[in-house]
Amino acid sequence: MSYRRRLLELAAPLLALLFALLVGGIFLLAIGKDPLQVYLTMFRFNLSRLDSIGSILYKSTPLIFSGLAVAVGFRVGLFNIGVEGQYFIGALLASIVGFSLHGLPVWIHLPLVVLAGMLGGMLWAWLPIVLKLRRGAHEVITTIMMNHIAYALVLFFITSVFLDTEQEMVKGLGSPQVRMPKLLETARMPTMHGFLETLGIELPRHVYLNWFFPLGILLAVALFVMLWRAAYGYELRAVGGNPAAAETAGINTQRTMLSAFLLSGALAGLVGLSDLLGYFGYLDIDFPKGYGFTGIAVALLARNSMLGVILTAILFGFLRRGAEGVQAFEGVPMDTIVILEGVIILSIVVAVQIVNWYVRRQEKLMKRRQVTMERAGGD
Amino acid sequence: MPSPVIETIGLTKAFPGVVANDRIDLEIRAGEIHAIVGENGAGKSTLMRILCGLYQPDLGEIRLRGVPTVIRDPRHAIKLGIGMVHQHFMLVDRFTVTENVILGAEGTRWGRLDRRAARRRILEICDRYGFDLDPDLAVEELSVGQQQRVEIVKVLYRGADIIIMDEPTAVLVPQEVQELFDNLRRLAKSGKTIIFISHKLDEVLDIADRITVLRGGRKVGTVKAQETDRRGLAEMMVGRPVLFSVDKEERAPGEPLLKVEGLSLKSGERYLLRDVSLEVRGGEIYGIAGVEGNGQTELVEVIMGLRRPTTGRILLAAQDVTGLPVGRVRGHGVSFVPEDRHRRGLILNMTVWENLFLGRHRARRLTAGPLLRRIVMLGEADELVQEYDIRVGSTGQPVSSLSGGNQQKVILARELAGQPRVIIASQPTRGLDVGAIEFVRQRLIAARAAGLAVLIVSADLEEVLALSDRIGVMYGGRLVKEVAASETTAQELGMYMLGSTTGAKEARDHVL
Amino acid sequence: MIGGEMLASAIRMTIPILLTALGAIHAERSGIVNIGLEGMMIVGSFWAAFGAYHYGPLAGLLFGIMAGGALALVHAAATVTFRVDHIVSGVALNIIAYGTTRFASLSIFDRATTSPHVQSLPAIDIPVLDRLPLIAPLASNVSPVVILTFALVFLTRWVLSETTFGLRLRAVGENPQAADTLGVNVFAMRYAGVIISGLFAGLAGAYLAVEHTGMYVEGMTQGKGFIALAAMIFGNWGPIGAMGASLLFGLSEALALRQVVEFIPYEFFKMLPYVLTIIVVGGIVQRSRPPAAVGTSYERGE
Amino acid sequence: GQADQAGGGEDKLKVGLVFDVGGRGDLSFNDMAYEGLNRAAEEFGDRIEVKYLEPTGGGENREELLRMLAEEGYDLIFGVGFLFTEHIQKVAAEFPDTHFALIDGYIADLTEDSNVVCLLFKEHEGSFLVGAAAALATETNKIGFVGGMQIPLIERFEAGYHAGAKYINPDIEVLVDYIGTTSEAFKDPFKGKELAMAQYDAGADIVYHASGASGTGVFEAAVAKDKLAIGVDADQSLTASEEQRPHILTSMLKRVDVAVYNIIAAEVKGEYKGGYHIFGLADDGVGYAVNEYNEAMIEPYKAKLEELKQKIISGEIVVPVNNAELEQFLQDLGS
Ligand SMILES: Nc1ncnc2c1ncn2[C@@H]1O[C@H](COP(=O)(O)OP(=O)(O)OP(=O)(O)O)[C@@H](O)[C@H]1O
Ligand SMILES: Nc1ncnc2c1ncn2[C@@H]1O[C@H](COP(=O)(O)OP(=O)(O)OP(=O)(O)O)[C@@H](O)[C@H]1O
Ligand SMILES: [Mg+2]
Ligand SMILES: [Mg+2]
Repeated sequence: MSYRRRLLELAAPLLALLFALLVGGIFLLAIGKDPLQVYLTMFRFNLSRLDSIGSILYKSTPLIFSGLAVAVGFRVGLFNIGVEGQYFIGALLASIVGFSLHGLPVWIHLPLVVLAGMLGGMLWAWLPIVLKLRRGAHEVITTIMMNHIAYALVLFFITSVFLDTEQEMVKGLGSPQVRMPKLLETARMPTMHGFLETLGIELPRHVYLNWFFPLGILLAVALFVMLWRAAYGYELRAVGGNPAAAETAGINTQRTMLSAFLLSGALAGLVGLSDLLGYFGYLDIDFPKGYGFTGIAVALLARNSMLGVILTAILFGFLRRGAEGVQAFEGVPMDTIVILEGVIILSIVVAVQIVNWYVRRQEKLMKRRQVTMERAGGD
Repeated sequence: MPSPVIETIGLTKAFPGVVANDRIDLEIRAGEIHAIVGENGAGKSTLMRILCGLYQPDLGEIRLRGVPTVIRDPRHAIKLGIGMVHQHFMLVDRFTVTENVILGAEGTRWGRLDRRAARRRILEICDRYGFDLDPDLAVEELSVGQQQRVEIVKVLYRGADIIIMDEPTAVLVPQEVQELFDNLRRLAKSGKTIIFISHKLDEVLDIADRITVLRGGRKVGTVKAQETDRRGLAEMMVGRPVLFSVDKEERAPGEPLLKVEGLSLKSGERYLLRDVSLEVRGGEIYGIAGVEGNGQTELVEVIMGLRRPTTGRILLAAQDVTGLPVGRVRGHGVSFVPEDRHRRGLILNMTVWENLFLGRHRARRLTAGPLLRRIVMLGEADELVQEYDIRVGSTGQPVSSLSGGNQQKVILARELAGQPRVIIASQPTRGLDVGAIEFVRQRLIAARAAGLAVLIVSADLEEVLALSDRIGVMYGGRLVKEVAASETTAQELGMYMLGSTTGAKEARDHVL
Repeated sequence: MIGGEMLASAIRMTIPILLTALGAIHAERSGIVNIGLEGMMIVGSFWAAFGAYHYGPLAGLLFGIMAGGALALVHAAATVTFRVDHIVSGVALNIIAYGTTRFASLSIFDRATTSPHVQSLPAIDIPVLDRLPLIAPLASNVSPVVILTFALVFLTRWVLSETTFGLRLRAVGENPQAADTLGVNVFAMRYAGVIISGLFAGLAGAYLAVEHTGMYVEGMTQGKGFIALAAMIFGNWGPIGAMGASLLFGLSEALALRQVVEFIPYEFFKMLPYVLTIIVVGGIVQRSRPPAAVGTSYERGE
Repeated sequence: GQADQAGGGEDKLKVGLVFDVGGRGDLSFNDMAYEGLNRAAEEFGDRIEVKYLEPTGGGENREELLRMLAEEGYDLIFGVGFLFTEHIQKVAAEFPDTHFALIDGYIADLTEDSNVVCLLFKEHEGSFLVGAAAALATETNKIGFVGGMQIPLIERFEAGYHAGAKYINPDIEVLVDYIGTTSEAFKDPFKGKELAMAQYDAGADIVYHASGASGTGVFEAAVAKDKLAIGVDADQSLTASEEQRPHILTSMLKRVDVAVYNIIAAEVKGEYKGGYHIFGLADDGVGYAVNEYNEAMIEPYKAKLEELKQKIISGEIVVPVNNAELEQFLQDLGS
């Protein structure tokens, strides 16, 4: 039974994926596209080009961090919807440190910037968790509110406090960008081209795959080890599993929740940095939004497994790169992929639930049969 | 002879792993108060849930007033005149008494709830049966006893003439119990039939006309209350002539290892604990008896550091641990078996081996820096599984897959393996089967033999009597009596549990 | 400077928040958290524009309402029948709403972000009141939806507290098991609560598109679904309270817009509802109390 | 929509265009660019092949879309909007043989030999004329301006409008409001309407908007208050509803379509040049709209407006481009 159960549980995400592709197919049919053709193009475009592969990994990088942040929260029984706001504040702090600290060598400046990002994320996670522990305010509501405050606050800093007014214009024409000053070179995260070349891989220049990707993988592995091998991770899971029992066993649940949520916030603070330090080089009003929400999907799809997050993040990167491909080559609107993402989230949770029902029913039936048989034999 | 209102024939209901009701033939007569007794898990609640439509029987037939009937759901049961007062009240705290009563049976005028008419009817019912209830108060403002009255009114409002009550007295203080009994008698006199579940044999003998005993899902028999006594009933319940007694050797108690001085706990204006002092010595089992809800839970929670006392001190081997967090208290060599294993005892989604180290996982032996030494832990887990006879395929299974008894053994193994000096065990055998009960009791006796101080809390008087050297009785948050186990009887303890502080003999006279 | 015109503007700002908050009350009182309200507003605004474009403003409103209700039905199925985490379902629905709306806009109007202009319902001048000097701006040229919304506040209040439906709805949100044992159909009540919330949110979106702006524009809901949740919490899960909170939020928006207080940056006005909400749930105002069973899924025994 | 994106032969000139966030259907900026692309496609028929793309909602893949077009061998690639500035710069460096055109953005140090051309507009000149028109038409001596996002680009509209109005009547009062500080401000008709309502309530009887899709809200307000409004970018009388048309005095034209078309035409003829292409009144890159709907309304002021137009072209009037210059301009006017 348990072997079958495992199998079924593994099947759930796959079933959900299939279902989502089916729903996506309906939308494609609705606009007169051949779904098979579109999916085929997507695969070919994504897998036959080196720059596509690089781009997929680049796109998956922020999602790895946000998936990890959400998953760590879930593991300790807390739902961090606030990753979105946390990475905005993280990016804000990182950006400020990145353009303001002149004259530092890269090996000091870059780590400082990354730390600033993590600190920003923790800062924004701090209030919700404290309100949760002290006043019982539900973290879902407070973090959603914190997200909106973060958007507005970052906007305020970009447009009113740190607006870069040194940008050039010709005779007052054109338009400068609404952004903060550019980060110093010492604050930029190098791309992986050099390293990959030593391995004989000639990644096209325009792919921005940078060292945050391996950092994300490394963190996922580290978190995996922490969760399953370290005493702290054990406590974290215990608190997430049953806080009352953990408390009774002598684990300081408040401290565990606090530290785990701050850890989640710190991870969230890294979400925006691959774009900020590895690509844009400045924080502007169009800084990408939504990684935090996608992170929820990533974590759920990975069933909160730290290593699974890597795979599901790459899956989302795959979808997003593929969206560009099918838009360019098949004329399919980007939104099909957005719909697909939403449907995946919903169908995954429903699929898991259905599998659970099925398994429970099977087990019940089996045990009942067993009992009746025992009775028949016993009497 | 009055004809039966309810008759069950061969009623059977199986759950995964257990036949909760096994071919039960029951006969309830109109206007009687019929008690159902039996050990934990005997199948009482299941039987009642079938009668009120919550469960469907697998086999067997129910005859209602002579007519074979299928009771589809609680709504249907109500239509048939059967109402259930659940042990865990089914009330909407924020609603008023009236709203709670009319929910699901609302009357309207012009599309509007007719609260006025409902209120009038409720007052009528209260009047008729002498209930004291304000229909306009929110339920959350009522005492437990009043809430129970709301439940009864709910049933009467729907015109039920058969009222089923699952352990109605477990949550009541003795005065409330008396009030309830008065109410029940009045109801019976006016022709209502009452089916009543209880573990408390004195109560049953006091209130019931007839008593049916269940054991292991089967009916043992039905007797008239006048024609039996405690001993007889107990024998029917347990299936053995003598009450469960455990052999334990005489032992001179050692140093006091756990000492509680003047402990009080206040919640709002109410005292949950009031000036409790006791001491448990090494090699001694101290049993705490009492009706549930008289402060036992709070007492152990305060000792363990789960709650902070309002006043008083807790000493472990002469060291003051008052107000320390649980982890620190445990650090002084205290082990704890909580009363509710699912709520406080286990992390159900974690594995058996992980649960075997909960709280002791930071021991130096088990860690290497920040990491846990899995190999060592897995090895020790296997040993514990052997030693405690935990029936499990592999320690890597989630603990939720274990049966209740084996889950309890996991907790016990964990709490005893830490080499404690003091063990606090609440309801250590609740919900366990007989074999597991025996096993658990033996382990506790062994701990005593090894010189540990053991404090047990149990709602089960036989258990307290069989295990303890000394017994303290709690009532209303106070420790009202402390006696040596060899110098008392269940009857006497029962008197103290009901709040009587006078001598046992006097109390006995009072009841008999 | 806070004159009648200003208040009229505040009321226009209030309507979508208030309508959605009223919807949210139905869902939450039945025990289901609906964080997908934003998405329901989005589909409401788009399909209302679609309906109004083809069949006139009244049909537009109906289309919007139905679209919101349809999305809510998915939420109900997910949370009530499949017992999916309410938040997860809501988040997914917001994404789906955004995607499908853009998609539909592109397929139907051949542009992703706007619809063509659509007709509004004829505006109403409330007799007598529109002559009074101070109140005139509030009472003249008013969208019928505005009047409907305020009527709905009191209707909601009446339904919740005075009808069988309301009593049962609240009961399943407080103690579904108790309701179940008394023969109340928990699932039906919860479906009803969630679907009503969707209908209201759909109407709110429809108001934005058909009544206020005269077209659908992508992102026109601007997080009002979340603010509505905040208004509901702030209003302590009651319609009158929600109305007060929505008016407060509407007023703060109107103030921000008309730049009455120039030294306070615009972004800070945008934050105001969110900050207030945190203060409320953070317990600085302790009287707020959610339905006891909100956010939980109900499963019958056995 | 996508049907005209023919997959064609090798020898065709391939023209790609990446929209700004919001994309087609804003009835102003993006749609103008689309129109230019379409006109070229029609005119040059089978000699060119066009394709247009739209970035994700957040716009994070602008650069990738540009690059994809470049890789696919597109000869001329447009980035619509100043948000493409950085991205075109990067991609143009990677593909030196591909031509790029950036609308509204400025990249420093370009020459004729560069493979990027910046298409810039003197929106202030056009705005000056509609400001003058408003000043001539107002009965309350109060007019309004509703800007989209508060950035120098939009402030240029404001400065020109303000200057034009004051030039006609130094006593006129100009109310100014901005919708927001993000690109969302270009698609928020709700707030557009509210701001315009407030200005009408405050006594203005003509409101000029430079707020993209938010402008429909301004028109709605004009209808509700029975006042006048001035459109922007495209000739908005043409796309407005029946109800709104009588309320649109004119529109400030910013001929993005002309710019796009001209660059494509140059590319077809092999005359593409890098550097800066500045469109002002002189070359009809900006202007004010006259059409069958507003003809009667605008007729009385036409002569005056044409006179001003000549003065600007001749350099007699130098229209301010920002608030600092505006102040100077107003001072000079007073003396
Ligand atoms: N819903 C259920 N699913 C599975 N097993 C159940 C369920 N309800 C009861 N059981 C099992 O059926 C048996 C009888 O349970 P029941 O609740 O009827 O006992 P009881 O006599 O009321 O016990 P107690 O004295 O503890 O109340 C027990 O072994 C119990 O574990
Ligand atoms: N769904 C279930 N699955 C497994 N065991 C169950 C289930 N429901 C109840 N039980 C077990 O049945 C036993 C009786 O508990 P239940 O709550 O059914 O009856 P009760 O008499 O109302 O409760 P109590 O034990 O508090 O007197 C307990 O041991 C409980 O663990
Ligand atoms: Mg029981
Ligand atoms: Mg029971």
